[in-house]
Amino acid sequence: MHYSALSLLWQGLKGHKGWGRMWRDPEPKSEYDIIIIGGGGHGLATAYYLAKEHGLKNIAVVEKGYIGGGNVGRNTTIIRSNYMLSPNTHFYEKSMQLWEGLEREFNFNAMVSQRGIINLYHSDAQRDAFARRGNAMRLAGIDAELLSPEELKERVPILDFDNARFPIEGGLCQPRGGTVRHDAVPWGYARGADSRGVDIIQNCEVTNIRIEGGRAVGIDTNRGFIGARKIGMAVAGHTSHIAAMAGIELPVESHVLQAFVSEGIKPLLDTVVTFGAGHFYVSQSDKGGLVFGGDLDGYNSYAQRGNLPMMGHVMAGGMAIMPSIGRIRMLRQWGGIMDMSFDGSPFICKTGIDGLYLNGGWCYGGFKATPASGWCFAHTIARDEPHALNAGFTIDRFKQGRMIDEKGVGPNPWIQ
Amino acid sequence: MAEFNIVTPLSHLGLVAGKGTSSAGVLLADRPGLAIAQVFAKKGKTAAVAKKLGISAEPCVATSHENYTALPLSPGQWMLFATTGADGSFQRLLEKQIGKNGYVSEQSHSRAAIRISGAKVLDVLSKECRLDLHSSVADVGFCAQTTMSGVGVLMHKIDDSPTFDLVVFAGFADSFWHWITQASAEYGVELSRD
Amino acid sequence: MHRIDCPWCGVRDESEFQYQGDATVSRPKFKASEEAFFRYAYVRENPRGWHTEWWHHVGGCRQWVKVVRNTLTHEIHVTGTPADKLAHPRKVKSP
Amino acid sequence: MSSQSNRLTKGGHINRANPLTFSFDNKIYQGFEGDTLASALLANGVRLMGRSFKYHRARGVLTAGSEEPNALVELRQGARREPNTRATMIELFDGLAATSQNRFPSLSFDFMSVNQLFGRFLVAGFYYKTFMWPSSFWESFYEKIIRRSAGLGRAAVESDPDQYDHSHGHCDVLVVGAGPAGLAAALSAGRSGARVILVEENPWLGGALNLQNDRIDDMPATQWIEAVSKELNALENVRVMSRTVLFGYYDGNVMGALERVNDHVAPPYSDQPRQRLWTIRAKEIVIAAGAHERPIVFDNNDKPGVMLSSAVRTYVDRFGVAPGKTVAIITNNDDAYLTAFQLHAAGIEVPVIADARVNPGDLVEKARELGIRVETDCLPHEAQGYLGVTNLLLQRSDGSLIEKIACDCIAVSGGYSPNVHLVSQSGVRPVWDEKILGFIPDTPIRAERSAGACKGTYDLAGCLGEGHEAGLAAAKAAGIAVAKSAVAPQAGPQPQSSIVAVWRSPGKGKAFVDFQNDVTAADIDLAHREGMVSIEHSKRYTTLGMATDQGKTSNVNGLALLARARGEDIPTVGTTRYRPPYSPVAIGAFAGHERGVHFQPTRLTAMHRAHERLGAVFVEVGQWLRPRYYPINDKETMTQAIWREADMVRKTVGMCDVSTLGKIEVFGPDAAEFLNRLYINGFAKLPVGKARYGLMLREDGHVFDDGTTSRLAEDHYFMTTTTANAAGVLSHMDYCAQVVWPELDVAFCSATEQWCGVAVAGPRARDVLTAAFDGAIDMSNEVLAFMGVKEFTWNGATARIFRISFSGELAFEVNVPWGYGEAMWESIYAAGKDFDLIPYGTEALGVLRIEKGHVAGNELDGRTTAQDMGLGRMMSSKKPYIGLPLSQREGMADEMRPRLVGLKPVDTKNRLRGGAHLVDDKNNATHETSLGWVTSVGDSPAIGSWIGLAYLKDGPNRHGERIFAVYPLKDEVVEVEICDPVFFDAKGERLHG
Ligand SMILES: Cc1cc2nc3c(=O)[nH]c(=O)nc-3n(C[C@H](O)[C@H](O)[C@H](O)COP(=O)(O)OP(=O)(O)OC[C@H]3O[C@@H](n4cnc5c(N)ncnc54)[C@H](O)[C@@H]3O)c2cc1C
Ligand SMILES: NC(=O)c1ccc[n+]([C@@H]2O[C@H](COP(=O)([O-])OP(=O)(O)OC[C@H]3O[C@@H](n4cnc5c(N)ncnc54)[C@H](O)[C@@H]3O)[C@@H](O)[C@H]2O)c1
Ligand SMILES: Cc1cc2nc3c(=O)[nH]c(=O)nc-3n(C[C@H](O)[C@H](O)[C@H](O)COP(=O)(O)O)c2cc1C
Ligand SMILES: [Zn+2]
Repeated sequence: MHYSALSLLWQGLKGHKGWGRMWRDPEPKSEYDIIIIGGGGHGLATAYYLAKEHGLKNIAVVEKGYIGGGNVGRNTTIIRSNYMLSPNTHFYEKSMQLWEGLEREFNFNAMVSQRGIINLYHSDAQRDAFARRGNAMRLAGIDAELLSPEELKERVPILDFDNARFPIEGGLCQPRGGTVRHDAVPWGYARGADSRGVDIIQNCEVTNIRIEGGRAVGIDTNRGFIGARKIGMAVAGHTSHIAAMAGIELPVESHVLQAFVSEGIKPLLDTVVTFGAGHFYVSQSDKGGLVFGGDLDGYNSYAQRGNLPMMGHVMAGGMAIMPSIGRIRMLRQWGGIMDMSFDGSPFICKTGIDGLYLNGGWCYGGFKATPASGWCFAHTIARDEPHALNAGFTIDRFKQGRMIDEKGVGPNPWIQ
Repeated sequence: MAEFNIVTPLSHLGLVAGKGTSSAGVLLADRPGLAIAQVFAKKGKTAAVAKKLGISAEPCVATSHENYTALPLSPGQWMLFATTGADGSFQRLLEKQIGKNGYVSEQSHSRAAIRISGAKVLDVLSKECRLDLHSSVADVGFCAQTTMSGVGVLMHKIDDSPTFDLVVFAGFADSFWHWITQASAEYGVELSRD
Repeated sequence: MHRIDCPWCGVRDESEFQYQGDATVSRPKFKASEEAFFRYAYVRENPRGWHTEWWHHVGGCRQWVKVVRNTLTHEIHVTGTPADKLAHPRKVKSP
Repeated sequence: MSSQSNRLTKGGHINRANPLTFSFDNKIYQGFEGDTLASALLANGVRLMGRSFKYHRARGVLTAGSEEPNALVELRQGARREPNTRATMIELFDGLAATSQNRFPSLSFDFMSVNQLFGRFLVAGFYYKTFMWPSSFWESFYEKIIRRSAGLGRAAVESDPDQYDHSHGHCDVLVVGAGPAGLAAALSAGRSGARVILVEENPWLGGALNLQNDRIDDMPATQWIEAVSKELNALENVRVMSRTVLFGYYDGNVMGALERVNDHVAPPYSDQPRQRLWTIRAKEIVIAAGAHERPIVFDNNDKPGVMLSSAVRTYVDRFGVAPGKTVAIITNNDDAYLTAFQLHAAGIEVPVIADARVNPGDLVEKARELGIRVETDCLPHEAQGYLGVTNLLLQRSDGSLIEKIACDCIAVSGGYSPNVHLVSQSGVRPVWDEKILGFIPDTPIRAERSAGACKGTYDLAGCLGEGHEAGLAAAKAAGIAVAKSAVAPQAGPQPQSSIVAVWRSPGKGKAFVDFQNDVTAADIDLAHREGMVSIEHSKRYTTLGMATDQGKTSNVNGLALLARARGEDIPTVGTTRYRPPYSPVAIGAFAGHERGVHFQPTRLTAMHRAHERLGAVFVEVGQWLRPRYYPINDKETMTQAIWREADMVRKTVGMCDVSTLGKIEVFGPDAAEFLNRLYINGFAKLPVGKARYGLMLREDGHVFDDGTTSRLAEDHYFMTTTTANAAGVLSHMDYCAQVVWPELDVAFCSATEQWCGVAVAGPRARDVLTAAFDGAIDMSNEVLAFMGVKEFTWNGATARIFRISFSGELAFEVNVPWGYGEAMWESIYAAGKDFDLIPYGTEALGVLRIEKGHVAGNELDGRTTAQDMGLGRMMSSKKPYIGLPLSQREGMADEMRPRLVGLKPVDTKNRLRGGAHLVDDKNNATHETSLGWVTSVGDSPAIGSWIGLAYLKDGPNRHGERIFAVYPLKDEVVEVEICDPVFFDAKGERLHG
């Protein structure tokens, strides 16, 4: 059903009895043209763009739990396109542009909020490193600004400039960066995909990928075998696990990233602030909670939960630059499983197996990529070749020594 | 040349010697000028070095002699402390003693040693020390390397009252001292120099 | 919070250690091929379940500790020195 | 000052002798010591305490504990303002000031309550469907409004003035909760000699026992509580912590706890923290966290005056407060009868007990004996009233109305939900128990066991027995020898309470499930209709259980309603995930003392005080503080100072504290071989008494670190690292020595702080040092040639002098033991007077090294190779080393990679900036046409202009060409000439001078 002021008014008066399901709950068919494994943001977006951009029908998304229950539903909702290295720069900017048109595109308010994102710096060397990035963005036609301490004080009055262990010298700001309501993303894409005939199959766990004669022919699931002509993997933290089903080894480790939300408070912070030196970032949600994040827990893990030490680190990082938040209470902590690639950049590519495609390696930054990732992955699957935007996101870049390493820490995800 | 002045990591605090009689819950004393040396055994020579020096090679067990105290750091490594010899003579003495069995790195200046005692010692230490210091676990002579307040600490339980020696890198001494005096403040604290 | 039994220091909090990844890969001999080094640097175990891994006790004795830990439950089965050969408690199902 | 109109004349654990004055919304009231803010407000007849999140409905207090969803206030003022504080958990102190929140202009008249009129539109998920037209209005208009009306209280904007602390606990047995089960557990474990920590959220012990008239071990319950707490406090091996909540159950059987040290008194608390965050490591855990009563979902069930039955009992019993003059009771189980009896005993009118059960059992008779009317098969229909309850409408289960009861308070019991929060955090699945209509924990998977009401055991004797057994079992599991003879505390048997499910009492109005977030029964149905079938979807779409109380009183009702909508049973629907914290914890408590400048420890060099005396301006370098520059007076700017310092080094001489460099002593017969494998260049053949510059790679072939390493003896090297990588290099060496090449006989340790160093550089360096050290060492070229190392004795200390140079001048680095550092600094400084010596900081150091083309942190960004830095020639072909194989990969050996060059502005008036990009055509500057970037820049006195180092594609082959440095962030374009990175004294003549 289309959402409009009129439908809303009408349903309001009718006691909302007429709103229909946003997506169906179909039984899996015995075969599909394309199956996307993983009902997260990327998987659902891929299905949506396959149907919408490439006119394809007979597509299924299979999800082991409930859609949006993975990282897309547990991330800190930050979107930005402040990357330095090709091909990241253009890819993430494509994503930003898709975000900007998203509400109209799928008639669902994902609350894309371009509140700006500010990376604080504390030394001239850090400023120069950020400037290199900001200039790279500007050269690519992306917005970026260097903020002076005065400008920062204006934007973020609760920052402490007087008593900080690492005095704040300024910040790199991307005004078009911001946040998006996390849950709205899978729901919006699911609704859009469903209305274009995509089957969204929940509670369906893939246990094996069947390969015959060098070709992927279908998947085994807890609900039986489902045949497919093409299969796309988009399972984020479980990427190496799913890829192993097809015998593919990936330079990926699974790590936990945590997030934290405070009790709701009246508006306090109207932008996203990242304090890299303190491994801390924060924004305020539409509901009023401060949403905090930090570093990876730092060890391989599939346990989707948080721990005490990281909560301490992140809160200390917050207190270091915003000492007024001390009396706000932390409400909930949780974790998600990151598919940390060994250079911090993703894969959207064909695999060595015909009909099997890979989308993964998103690390802790794939939420912002969701629209472009779906868009490029759909292109790659539909045309059986990558789009120029994702041509660099291959697996063999490591063998070639052409890593896309924005952080420069090498193949050690736990220190990313 | 101006008067020659050897400083120690906390000497700028101007602490004075001697224990008072106050009712402070915590007594903190800077112990400047110790001779400190890190001893390494060559491969297969751990027992030999331990024997030459008459010290234990067991983890977490300090050996105290009249002239020095040895805290094992890891297999075949110890930190040795003496009250005299910070001019390198302690290191040379040890070198002589262990002969070809190992090496000695002079570390007298690299650390600050702080002695903490008083009724509230465990309350203060447990603020940042993650180790269980209950007497059933940490007996007199217990020693360990750990991290407190972001600073690496080599700790040693001296007596049952209990008293602990905390040894930290010289560069961190100021920061660590600041933390531990703050942490002790609620119990009343007396500061001095040994 | 992991509590890791350092063979030298005893049981210590996770915060004293620096995680150092898969301990089942070992550095090839210098003469080995580029491919062997590639595998050493970029191909690692990422199991759901028991994982043999390095934890460097930087905040303690500075020893590298081998740990068998479950990546799903965070249960630690056994720890040892680099020389120890540590077995997983059960056979891991191959994925 | 208003009188305490609803204070009972007697009873309650309050100190009537100590009246306390407090204010709520600027109105002054009086309460007693022992009150909570909630009880004191009720005592003063205040029912309206807050407004709900979405509809801004008037709300009063629902509970008497930490599960409170409604009565949230802003406590204290100014920098201590604490939003969303549960009035039920605020212990009254004299002068307490609280303010209501989420309302404008006042609590009783709130404009935003018009939201209620639009309530029919503001249903679950409404915002996803709306605010899209016109699209540009979202950020500029709609979002602002949503944000302003959402949120609850206002946070302080000034720095939190209070201190917080951390503490670490260890025990054999940790007991969660000091109700009858927890007390029994602590007692049995404590008596057996185990080290026990008993933690209770409330200020008092006893839990629900305080509300029961039962006898234990032949004493009244309250007396038993006292006796037990006395015994526990006397046991040396037991620590009782009240006002402390266990908020999280973590890996390693570790629990996080928050102790409210001073929240119950007026600030400031000199030297004491406000709160203390505990990390408790327990061998075994006994969870005795009790159960939470839940309300019944009926129309307008959120009116102020509607309270949980156990809360009503608490206000009467513990606080001597009448929650109302006339208290109607609705229930589906026995609990509310106890409330009725208590109210009756206190002389408060109970017009009716409306019991949903058809056959409630014996208590009905007892009630009727007391003259209390009991209606069975009777359900609430609607609560009526404006800012508080005035009437209750009753109905039969078929929906037919019975009558209207006038009352100002309604005590509700919809049954109990065992408190499975913590145990679920450990990964245990909650399983449905149809007998009690609640979730209880499945088999433990950690060293943990539950006892009492949190396990679904609701009778006192059962709770005591389970607690006792759990305490013994835990002690035993922790390795304590437990006496077999121990007996549990005894209590008389209680009748088994029956319960009947009433998930939604029939009605068409707004019936609230989650009070704080305004989630109604209809919202859950709507979400289900829209496809939110999973309980997790339902939660996220409706926000059920996402408020500050995390659904403690609402989750079970909510999922029961979803089960009804799905036509399935409750266990099939399951619960949402429980996550820490159990109750919200102040951010400051996590940070503890790590705030402000103490966020991380600060590391100072031995000469720090000498720098201070010279007026140095310091800069953070990792954890170190280093002098950045030394202004000669107030007027000299940083730029001027840097220029002057760099200039003077070239002209006369300068001195610089270089103590922060990592220093590592390496010993052993295999030390030479070890270093050979670490560095790309050779170290085995380095003669004793010589230093050499070395470069290390990471295994992936990128540059890791650099530094000079000297050979002091055949089997003794002295290595230096960059300041930034000192720790990393040592760890890397640990790995190599312990894991990769355990066969090598090598030992090493940090000597960073044993030795401190001063670099003396410039044409007069030798003169200054000769004077400073009184000729203690011969520094002539013959004795100490470039890259030579010598040891000498200075004032009884061993000193080491290294003829090395970062600045390209004649330079020496002298190391002395830490304690001599300040004296050495002063001696050199004093000796320098005659030679125009200046101290210089990191900035001038940077300029000097750029002039010489030396790479440093900016060039070493983890993505560069030795070739990129122009140091490819150092890569030995005679020996293998770490990083060699993978540095040969095609993409890394590529000649066209950006490589190190020098840059000079064509117009020497122009400045250069780090982070600028390099392009051939300034009119075609794009991401694609960028050929590289500027890494380091400096205003060079020696060259007479700004100079820079940069990485440029094919750079080494382009010396002499002109290109552009663009800096779009400042709209700057500077034409630059590409040159050799060594700007100054390319032949190195000064070095050897
Ligand atoms: C705490 C946290 C904070 C983050 N913050 C940000 C941020 O601020 N900005 C940002 O850009 N990114 C952020 N991220 C990263 C971002 O959330 C992820 O990179 C991104 O969501 C991953 O893509 P996805 O949405 O497709 O993944 P998911 O939502 O994880 O989708 C993968 C799906 O695959 C399913 N699946 C797995 N195995 C199987 C199987 N065998 N069969 C069937 N289905 C299967 C999973 O159940 C899951 O639903 C954050 C992540 C976390 C955890
Ligand atoms: N009438 C009924 O239907 C009914 C139902 C349930 C319970 N009860 C009665 O309640 C009592 C139950 O005894 P019990 O000991 O199991 O529970 P309890 O409710 O008496 O005690 C639990 C205690 O744990 C504390 N607590 C809970 N979570 C905590 C946390 N995270 N950190 C710190 N403290 C925490 C609570 O503050 C409380 O004091 C019995 O007396 C029983 O008869 C009666
Ligand atoms: C941006 C964002 C805001 C959130 N805000 C809240 C909140 O206000 N209240 C709440 O209980 N949980 C909140 N959560 C956390 C969710 O309840 C949930 O913990 C998270 O989505 C992970 O799911 P899980 O805990 O079920 O594994 C929020 C999550 C995100 C990503
Ligand atoms: Zn250890």
